[in-house]
Amino acid sequence: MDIKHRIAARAAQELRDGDVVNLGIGIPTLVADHLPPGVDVYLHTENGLLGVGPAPEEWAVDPDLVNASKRPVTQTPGCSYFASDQSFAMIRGGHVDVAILGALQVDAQGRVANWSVPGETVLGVGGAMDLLVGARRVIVTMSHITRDGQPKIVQNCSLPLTADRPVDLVITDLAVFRVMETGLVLTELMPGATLEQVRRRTAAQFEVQLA
Amino acid sequence: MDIKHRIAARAAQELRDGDVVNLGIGIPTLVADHLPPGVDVYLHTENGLLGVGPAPEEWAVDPDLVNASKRPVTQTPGCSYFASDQSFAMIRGGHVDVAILGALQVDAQGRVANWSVPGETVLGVGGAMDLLVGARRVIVTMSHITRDGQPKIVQNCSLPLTADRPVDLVITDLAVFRVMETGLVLTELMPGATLEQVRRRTAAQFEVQLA
Amino acid sequence: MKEKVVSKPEAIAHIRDGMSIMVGGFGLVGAPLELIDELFRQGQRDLTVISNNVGEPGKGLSRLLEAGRIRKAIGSYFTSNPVVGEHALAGKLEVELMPQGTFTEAIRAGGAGIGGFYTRASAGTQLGVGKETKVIGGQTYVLEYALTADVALIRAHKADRLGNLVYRKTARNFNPVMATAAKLVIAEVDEIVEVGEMDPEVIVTPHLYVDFIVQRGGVA
Amino acid sequence: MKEKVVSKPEAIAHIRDGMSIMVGGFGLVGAPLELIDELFRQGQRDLTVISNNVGEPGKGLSRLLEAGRIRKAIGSYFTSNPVVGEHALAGKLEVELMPQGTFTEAIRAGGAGIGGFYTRASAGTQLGVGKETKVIGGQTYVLEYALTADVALIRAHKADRLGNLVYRKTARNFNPVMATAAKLVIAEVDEIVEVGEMDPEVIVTPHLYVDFIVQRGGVA
Repeated sequence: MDIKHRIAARAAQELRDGDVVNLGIGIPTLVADHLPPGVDVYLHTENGLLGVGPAPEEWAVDPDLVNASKRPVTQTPGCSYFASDQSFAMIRGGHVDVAILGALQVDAQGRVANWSVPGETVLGVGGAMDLLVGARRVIVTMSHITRDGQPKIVQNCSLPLTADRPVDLVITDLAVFRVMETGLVLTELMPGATLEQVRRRTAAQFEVQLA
Repeated sequence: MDIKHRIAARAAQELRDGDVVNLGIGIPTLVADHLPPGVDVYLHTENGLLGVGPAPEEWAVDPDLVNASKRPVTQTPGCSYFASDQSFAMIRGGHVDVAILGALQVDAQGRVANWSVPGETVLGVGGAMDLLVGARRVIVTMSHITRDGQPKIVQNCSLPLTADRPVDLVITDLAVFRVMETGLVLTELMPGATLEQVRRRTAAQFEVQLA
Repeated sequence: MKEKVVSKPEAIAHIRDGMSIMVGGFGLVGAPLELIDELFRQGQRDLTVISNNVGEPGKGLSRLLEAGRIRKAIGSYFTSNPVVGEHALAGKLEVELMPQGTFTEAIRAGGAGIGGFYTRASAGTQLGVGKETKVIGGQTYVLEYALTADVALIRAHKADRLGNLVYRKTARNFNPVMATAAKLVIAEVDEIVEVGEMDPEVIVTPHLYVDFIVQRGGVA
Repeated sequence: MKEKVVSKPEAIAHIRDGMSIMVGGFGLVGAPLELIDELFRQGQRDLTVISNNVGEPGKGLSRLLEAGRIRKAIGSYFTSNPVVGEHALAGKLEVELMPQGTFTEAIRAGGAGIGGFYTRASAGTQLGVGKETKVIGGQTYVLEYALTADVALIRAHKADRLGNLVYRKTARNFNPVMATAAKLVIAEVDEIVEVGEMDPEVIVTPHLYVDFIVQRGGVA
């Protein structure tokens, strides 16, 4: 299993039977492949579908049926379609149990930056801010460091924050952090990772409470 | 034609083909019987139906199909059902062309009191305030005086106002007033009524601009 | 799959003394009358009821009111039930009266994570007195806050076993919006169908809003 | 009965230079591409476009942008069209970026007579800077105002001749809410049916919101 799938599999363990889950772009989309047996979850996509199914075979693609990444998806039995205003009413109103999303940076308080890189011509926030304030539980899945080796878990984000609300859990290729009142708490090392490695590649203070 | 029907018939002349119209309790409900030929209007009821049809025969009553007075009605072709929040979004958002409603009092500025009589055990406002602020055009139909002979068109309402927005037209058994920037303007006498009569039974200042 | 179909007594047993309860229906039309009867039977008291009307004398929620088990009523039109006015005048019932559009919009806000909103309704009237106002585009708006409840009792026409709901004609009224704004939502329905039998384009209340489903006419 | 079914050129001729236009669609899915093509052909300029995205390079609304005919874009996610970023950095385009939930809620408010509303989204972030805030229930909310437009161009699946609309799958997205918030609403549809052929329980956009209906693939 490659590292992205390992992160996704760890995130999948957090889900409970019956959860309504919104999956962001990237690693989060892999979570659906790793659900534990007996756990049925309902995937919500903010463009207006509760009950997202897996990507279709090419011959079965319906141009009117996409997820929030604009990729073709399918519908599952018991699904429903709705308009964007209703979809975000669900999100902001606390009706989505878990949002799993990627991040560019996470700070020592567990707050996320994932929507803007100043100076780039990329202009967009999409549903990120709404999901961060509205989902009952937010899980971040990401690589522990950037492609050029910089820590992504930092004392203070240099990139603009997505919300003032901290997330609940951060899962990387090296470690799992729970976010408590006091800030980040390292609770698990991913298979093969060492505490020393995590310390070296993390630029934020954190407590250690390994089981 | 009795006087209530005459008032309703006069109000019906104000309607244009294609208008969406909300009819209040009492005289307004009679307006639908007096539409000029070639004028199709769509009746909106705030409990969630656009396209209200006439009352059914007793054998055809559907307990799930009522108007805002909780009386059985029918549906017309092209009608649609919706929830209360959507219904009032239509009303407040200016999507109802005309509201026709009764009033307990109208003041010299054309503002209406029609929801509360202090001291009575009747407690209710319903959709009156929303209709008054939201309908594009508001027409009041009412008897010119109360049952015990008191003027209902008064300089200042003694009863609580329903909205700070003046209505557009007031139709009584004696007269038609348009509401202008300056206040009430008497523009028509109902058949058989005299200016003298109207003056005697009106306790508010008004201009006279009879055609 | 979680089992959401339960008996009336099981569903209503989640209601405890002192709770706030939203109850759907425009008068008795679209009101969850069997759930209300069960609530009457179980005896919970000191309730705050959020409902457009409070039944009619001797019917629906009015039975709870007449038995002195409702502490406060929030709604828009109690005219059709004089018992409300009598109890309010006698100081036995706290009443909060709102324009009907504000009432339903406040519930929507409660379900949609909107903390408050500005409406023209009630500006410059008795019902607007003491409320914060704001001039927007030259017109005075009144600030209203979101309304939520511990439990919502709603009435729908059909449910599937996941909890997706559709309604029937004007019995829809406040039910879909109340389904969004309570911690626990119990739906009384005419018919329960299997998952996948409802057209996903026409579902009015998606299943994430519904906790329990009770079949009308089922065993009490 | 008023005739609402018109040709594309007739419908789009109502748009004039300098107008604000809401355009439905999540990317190109559910976007009224034929109406946009006609708008491109007719040449209106100096437009304010309210749209979640602004097409994709060379496609949909981006063609108008590339031709320098859009003055301002209001939306939530322009990431998928780098042309927006380039024009914005070059000072050729004014951009207003909103959280997607705030964007769609502001449009709903515009259509529903709500002057403004409080949302948690963007509180404490760059997008919330300079906005009025209010603490409600211990949490900071940002005040957002209603969004309306001169014209809305929307895409639906089916219309009846009165203008009742239904949509198809995730092509629904922003179309129903935009249909409520513009002075003039033009719907591009796959199919037009007679009045009475649509089930009144499943109509998503009632006809009072729709001014003109254009049949897709019809004569340009």
